[in-house]
Amino acid sequence: MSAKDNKDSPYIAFHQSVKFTFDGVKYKGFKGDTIASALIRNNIKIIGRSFKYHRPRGIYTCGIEEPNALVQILSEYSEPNTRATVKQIYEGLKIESQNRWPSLENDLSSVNNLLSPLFSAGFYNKTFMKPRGFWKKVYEPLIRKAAGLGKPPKPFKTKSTQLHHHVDIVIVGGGLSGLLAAKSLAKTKLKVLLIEQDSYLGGILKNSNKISTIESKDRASWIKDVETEIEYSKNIKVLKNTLATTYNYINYLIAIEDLTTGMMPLEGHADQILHKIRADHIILANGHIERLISFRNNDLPGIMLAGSFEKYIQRYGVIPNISPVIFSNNSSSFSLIKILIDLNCKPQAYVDSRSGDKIESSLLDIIHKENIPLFTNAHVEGCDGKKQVEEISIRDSEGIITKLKSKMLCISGGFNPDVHLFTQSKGVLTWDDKYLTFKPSKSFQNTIVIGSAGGLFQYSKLANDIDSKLSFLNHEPIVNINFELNESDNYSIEKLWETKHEKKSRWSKSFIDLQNDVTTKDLRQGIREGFDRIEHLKRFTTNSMGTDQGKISSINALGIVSEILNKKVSEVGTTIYRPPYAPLSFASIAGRSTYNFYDPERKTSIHEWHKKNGAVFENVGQWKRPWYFQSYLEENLDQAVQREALQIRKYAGVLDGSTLGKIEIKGSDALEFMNLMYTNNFSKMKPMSARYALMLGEDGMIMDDGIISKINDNHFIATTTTGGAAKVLSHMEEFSQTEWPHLNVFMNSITEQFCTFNISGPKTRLIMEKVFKHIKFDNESFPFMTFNNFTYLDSTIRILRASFTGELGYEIYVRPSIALKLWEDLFRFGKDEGLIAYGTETMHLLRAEKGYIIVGQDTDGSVTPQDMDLEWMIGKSKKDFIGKRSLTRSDTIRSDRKQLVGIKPINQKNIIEEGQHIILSSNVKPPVKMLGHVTSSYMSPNLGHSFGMAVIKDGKNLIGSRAYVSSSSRDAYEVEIMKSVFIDDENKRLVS
Amino acid sequence: MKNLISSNSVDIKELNLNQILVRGLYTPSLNKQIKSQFKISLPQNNLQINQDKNIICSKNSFDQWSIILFQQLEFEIDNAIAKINEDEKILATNYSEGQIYLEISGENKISILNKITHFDFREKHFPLSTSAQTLIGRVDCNIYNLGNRLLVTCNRSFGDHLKDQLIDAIKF
Amino acid sequence: MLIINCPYCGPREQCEFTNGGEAHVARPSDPEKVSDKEWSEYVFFRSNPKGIYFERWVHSHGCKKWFNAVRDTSTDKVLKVYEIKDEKPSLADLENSNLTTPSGEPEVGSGNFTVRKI
Amino acid sequence: MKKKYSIFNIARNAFSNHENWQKMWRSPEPKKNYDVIIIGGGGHGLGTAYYLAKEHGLTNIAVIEKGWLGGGNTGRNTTIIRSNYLWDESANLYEHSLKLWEGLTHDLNYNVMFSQRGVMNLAHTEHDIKEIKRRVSANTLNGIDSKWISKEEIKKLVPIMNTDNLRYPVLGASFQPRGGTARHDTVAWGYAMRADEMGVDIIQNCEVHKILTENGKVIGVETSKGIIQSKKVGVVASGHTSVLAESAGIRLPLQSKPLQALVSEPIKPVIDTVVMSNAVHAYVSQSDKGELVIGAGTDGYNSFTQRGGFDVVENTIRAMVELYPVFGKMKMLRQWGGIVDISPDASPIISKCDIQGLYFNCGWGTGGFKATPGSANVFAHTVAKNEPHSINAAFSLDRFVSGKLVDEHGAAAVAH
Repeated sequence: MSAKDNKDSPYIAFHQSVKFTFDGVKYKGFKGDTIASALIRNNIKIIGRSFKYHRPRGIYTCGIEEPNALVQILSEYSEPNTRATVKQIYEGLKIESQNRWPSLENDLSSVNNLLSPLFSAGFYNKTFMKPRGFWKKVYEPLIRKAAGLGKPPKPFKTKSTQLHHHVDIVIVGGGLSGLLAAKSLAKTKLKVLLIEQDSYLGGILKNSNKISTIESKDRASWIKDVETEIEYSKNIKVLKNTLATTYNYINYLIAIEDLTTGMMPLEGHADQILHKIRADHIILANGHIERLISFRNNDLPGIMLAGSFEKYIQRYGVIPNISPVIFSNNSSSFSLIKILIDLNCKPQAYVDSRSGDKIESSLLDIIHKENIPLFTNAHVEGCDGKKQVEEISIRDSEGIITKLKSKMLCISGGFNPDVHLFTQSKGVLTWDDKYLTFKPSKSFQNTIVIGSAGGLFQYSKLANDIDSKLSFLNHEPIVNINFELNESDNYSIEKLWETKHEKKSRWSKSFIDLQNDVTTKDLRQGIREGFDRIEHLKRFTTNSMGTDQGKISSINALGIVSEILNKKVSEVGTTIYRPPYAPLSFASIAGRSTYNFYDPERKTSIHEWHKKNGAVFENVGQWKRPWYFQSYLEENLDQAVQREALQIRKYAGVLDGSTLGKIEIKGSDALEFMNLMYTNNFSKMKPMSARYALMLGEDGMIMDDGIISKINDNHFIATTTTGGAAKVLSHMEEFSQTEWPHLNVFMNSITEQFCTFNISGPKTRLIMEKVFKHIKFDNESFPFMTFNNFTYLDSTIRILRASFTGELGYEIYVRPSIALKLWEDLFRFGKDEGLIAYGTETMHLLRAEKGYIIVGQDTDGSVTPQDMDLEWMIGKSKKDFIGKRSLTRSDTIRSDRKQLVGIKPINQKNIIEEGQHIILSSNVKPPVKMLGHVTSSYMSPNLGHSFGMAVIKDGKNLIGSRAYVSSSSRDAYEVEIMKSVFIDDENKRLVS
Repeated sequence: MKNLISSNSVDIKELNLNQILVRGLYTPSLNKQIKSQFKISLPQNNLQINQDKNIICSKNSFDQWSIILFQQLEFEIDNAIAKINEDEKILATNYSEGQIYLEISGENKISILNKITHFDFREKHFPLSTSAQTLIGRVDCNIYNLGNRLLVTCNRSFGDHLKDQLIDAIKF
Repeated sequence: MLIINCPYCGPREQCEFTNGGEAHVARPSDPEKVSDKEWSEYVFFRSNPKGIYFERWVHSHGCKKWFNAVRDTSTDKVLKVYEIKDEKPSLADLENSNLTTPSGEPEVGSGNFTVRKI
Repeated sequence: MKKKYSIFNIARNAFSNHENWQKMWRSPEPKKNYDVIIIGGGGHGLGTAYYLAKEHGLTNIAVIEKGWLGGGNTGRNTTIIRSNYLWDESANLYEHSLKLWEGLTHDLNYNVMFSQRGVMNLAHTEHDIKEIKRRVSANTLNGIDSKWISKEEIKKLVPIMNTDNLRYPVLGASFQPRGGTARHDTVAWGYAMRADEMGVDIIQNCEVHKILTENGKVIGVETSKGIIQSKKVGVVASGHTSVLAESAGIRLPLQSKPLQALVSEPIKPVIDTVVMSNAVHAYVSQSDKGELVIGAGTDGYNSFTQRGGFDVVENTIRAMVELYPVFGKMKMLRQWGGIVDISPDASPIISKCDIQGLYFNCGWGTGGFKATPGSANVFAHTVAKNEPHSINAAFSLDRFVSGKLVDEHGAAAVAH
């Protein structure tokens, strides 16, 4: 007895055959088939091996809720764990079964099944503990090798796209209820988005034989009419092959669209779209999911959910087996029996757990008419067979077992409203005693649930259920819809979670979670060991933690647990449904913002010049800054820095400082504001002069530094570190808007309005006088730390006399459009004076020779101005500034805090390494008492030896004494502790 | 004016415009000052744009306006800014060169932008002749709704990153 | 991701905003006069209620303006948005998740509804 | 009666069809009075009760849990364990914990599956290199097995990592071989079982409404199951600690924020060590079941809703698919959030307070799981002796008044 095509299904192109390979063997399916429906057509029974016991597993369902049929798509970067029941086939598709070695037929690890009595729930927690060290070396490697289902995929550099939507209404589910809702909103002005996970609309209309006519039209034509009506409406957009996966807060829906359904994805083209949807109201019409019944060996291939069996017939045009046995505890089997009879594939037997008088007369009539063997008040006790169902044992009302030879068993344990998305929206569920399932009750967001998703299983009540829920949208009322049904309109169900095994055996199992191999015995054992709270039980047994998240079994588990604890199921409660609804591809979450779109690459206006002149770049925040310049191709960092550092101390160098933050501050209270924001006192500063300033957090720790240029008491320009630019501006905005709104002061970032060129070195004045013929640079007309505006190429530029290298220097602020011209002018005149361009590494070295700190390197957020020997920058007379009060707390007032010092190796062959620690003796056997650490260290060509800056405990008092510095490669060596300024400590060069 | 891309009915041009950022609280004298310099008055409510032939002035927030001139030579702007800055309570800054200016037009412009920004372009949230500051492709931008064309500006150093993403959204 | 109704720009996605912690925390007018303990209260201690919370937001990727909001931290529902200069709204006219106990769970909207009082 | 677990006693039980396993804990109704009450039935709380009973002989103890034991952050974290912290005080605390981890399976005779597969902190910029090398040097001198490894060594340990074709290329990393991961549930269950055996009452589904005090002394707690008296109360309720402290009039400098994590579908082994990357806010390890366990950053606002925004997940996954191109074709299976209590200096608070008999163990922020045994051990000492242990003396509540903070912002894998 094998599968047979049902040519009536309009959704399969029986004239277009498609060849694909499964585990190396070529099979034929039709256009529109899923991998599962195609394999069923070819009578393939085993599709995979279970996670723990490696038992053979078959196709159990016909949709997203599938626990067993997960395959590896070799022709798509061998994507693992793909649902065969959803993925459609295409010519040249190559797939492979998972979690078995060497083959599906005979999998060596099925030995686990023999040892299964040992592998009870929580097995790992109670063993693998002895002998010591075996866990790391022996047991865990074995367990890890056996873990997981699919193999790791091949590297895949994706570029899938994302799309944002802003709509009034989203309808999730294009089934009967979804279409009715959409139809009624077609004429309103509301912007509606209808999402359907299948390639066709219709839901239960296309997936089952339950409704024979609707509004006296046959199913297919009703769907077509509604679809055309929706197409003509201007306000409804339909997204097919799109699955809603996440319902985030404030009605924010994430849905994933498969662009290559039934096609081979093209290299370099988007294969998925992640829809990010904001809606005022979300209508959930995503229907229901059928659940299983637990009985002995209910995992054998050849067992399938009845609704899925019917869906394969209707939707995919294949009858998995021409004479199945049907076992149900509810009234939903009539339409399946009827379609089988219409296709003259009479079921071999019908087993109903309900007593005869409870069974619908229409169902009994058709069974008697077709004399189908009937078992009422009966259960399937279990199944037996070698790697598939061969014999079904049925226990009738008197407890007598009859065995039927059959290869196919359809089971139906009832229907659960698909509440996963509703619980993600943080609505609350309630237990329905009539339908024995959880259904949505109070919603938290603007969520409307209609149809069977809301627990409504009666077609006659559907119309006014929708009308009452959508009336506030003044939709077009549906009033009523007449149906001709192939089943009774009042769906009835009798409680049956599990049937009793005939004989006790350690090896017989009835499964609750097929994918994670969790049996009902595991549930009982869990509760016996004290895991009686449902969340504990889920973690102890890993029930419903597989890739299907227990869609067809988690309610059954609650039923069984409530019986064991003899509590009401509503008291047991549910576990929390965690997003996403179904596994969501990492590639689609990342979208296009990876690789070159991961983070902007900010470049200064003369970036191209740097590139052409041998610059090697470094990432500083989002900026690319020249790190050093290669004068010949292989020149490395150290060689270049030694050369540049010597050259600048002897001749001159220029650095592109455009990335440093620049903020323009103005207002009638600007002076008071600046005095509050910085430690310095700007009141007595003369206009057109500048001062190096320090900014603290309220905790008194150094946060940023920069040069403040005072145009006048109402107008300042502040520079900040590159990393601190955004932080300082938002710090200023925060305090001016929220703490001192009475102060009239405003600030604009002008970082990108000007390029900054910092030129310094003995020959600087000479070069500047050549470039700017009309400007006087002598000390009287241009004193140190003053600035002025000048014209250059009929545009205004600002020149500030300041220097971070300790040499005579100027900072030139110039508009981007003429920046390159000026930069090239500097070299045209400066080249023969020895002017070179230099990078950040040399700047770090030169400023360290002068003992200047770098905020963020020499400071780490835990040092005060006093610690860094910058006491002089604190305006003593100022009553208050941010952080001032924190400087006098018991720990910050201590004299033996960590303080900034300079260090020099006694034996000059030693090279001090940054990050190493200052210790008392050369003994480095841990634990070693540390005085502090080296914040910056360089090999100085100007001093002829390595030197460093360090922050050490009670540093000031240790100046002049000796200590040791640890090393990453050898033992510690001796250093001398000294003041942190190594060159020109009287600052003669700055004012020369 | 450079034509960046125009395909599947979206055109993006890069313009060279001048822009002045004005910070300060509204006073009639400030309004008079701006009117005399640029022949346009300051809009009253937030995000509103006053439009003249080749000049737009938008109120970005309660203490901030941006004036964009479609063509005016640079030196005149500096004089105008110096004049406005004479009032100690007002800060005017020349933002011309620090930003890039993109004009996006074409029927598909919104569906393309919806690929890289979460911003809601619907009329009720972004009416005609209003402006907004938001993120496009993770870049801070100003958008000006001038009817069939959108003017989008962002800081110059982020310019390439924004342009690449717009072009990519159109092509891919 | 929340939607926050900026007083100047209207409703916007939360990715455009940065949270500024508790609102109405006044900086001592004369810091030199407060004790170390009082100063540490201002610098480090902020209330952290489960339920009604007065907080500050800044439209950092929008108009760059600061404003205050009242949010129920047990459900994330933003109850009111108001400008920095407005004074603190009174609890009376705010719809509260009325937690029966300080760390209880709201009836709807909490992520943790399995914490049941059986 | 002491439960003994081994392969032999599993085999013995197999013969009786696993019918006579004993209950692991009683979860009784609360008594009127206890010597010590611990509020919070997570790893830290249950561990504290275990050490109070085992090392300090106090067995008349109640652990009061609002929900189900191990259901808070203990059941929601990415299970990473390491001790390579910068400051000596933190290094001692986390190393004390790491040493306890190494013996925990044998102490509890319950497999917590502590697997020392090594933890790697990547450097993506020159600034990262400087900061990590400083931490490695401090770790070495504090006797912690932490070393700097080059890009080539990284590739050997994690072959699937794409180190160069990145916006911020990988320049090197610190590596602690003794770090790794553990199974979070079995830690809570192991501590609960052994504490219960020694007489500790673990009371689930019992929410503390108020901590009762009388003229500066603790006298008990008011709960959903009535008033329970005690002279000593230890609060170990992570995100909810400050809410409970408020009920006793104590202000804590904590802010509770959502911290999200996610797991992928299970696949065969593809990554064996733990890899953390501060710059791109993403860290990953692979569980023994084959699922990639990925941690994201915190959402930037206070919330007790145990969920977070989808944008945080996006930012982490963007970094992941670049750093590991093999993840391109992987799928996210489950995503959730916990409520982490963040202190101003990203260091814990294990301390007495102004009310006599009231103790706090909180402020663990995004890094509490690794400290579970160590924190429980020193907190038990603090509660039993009414004096902090030398290891947690620096983590007192009054450090915020003196200003002597232990600033571990750099070390936490997640910049908050």
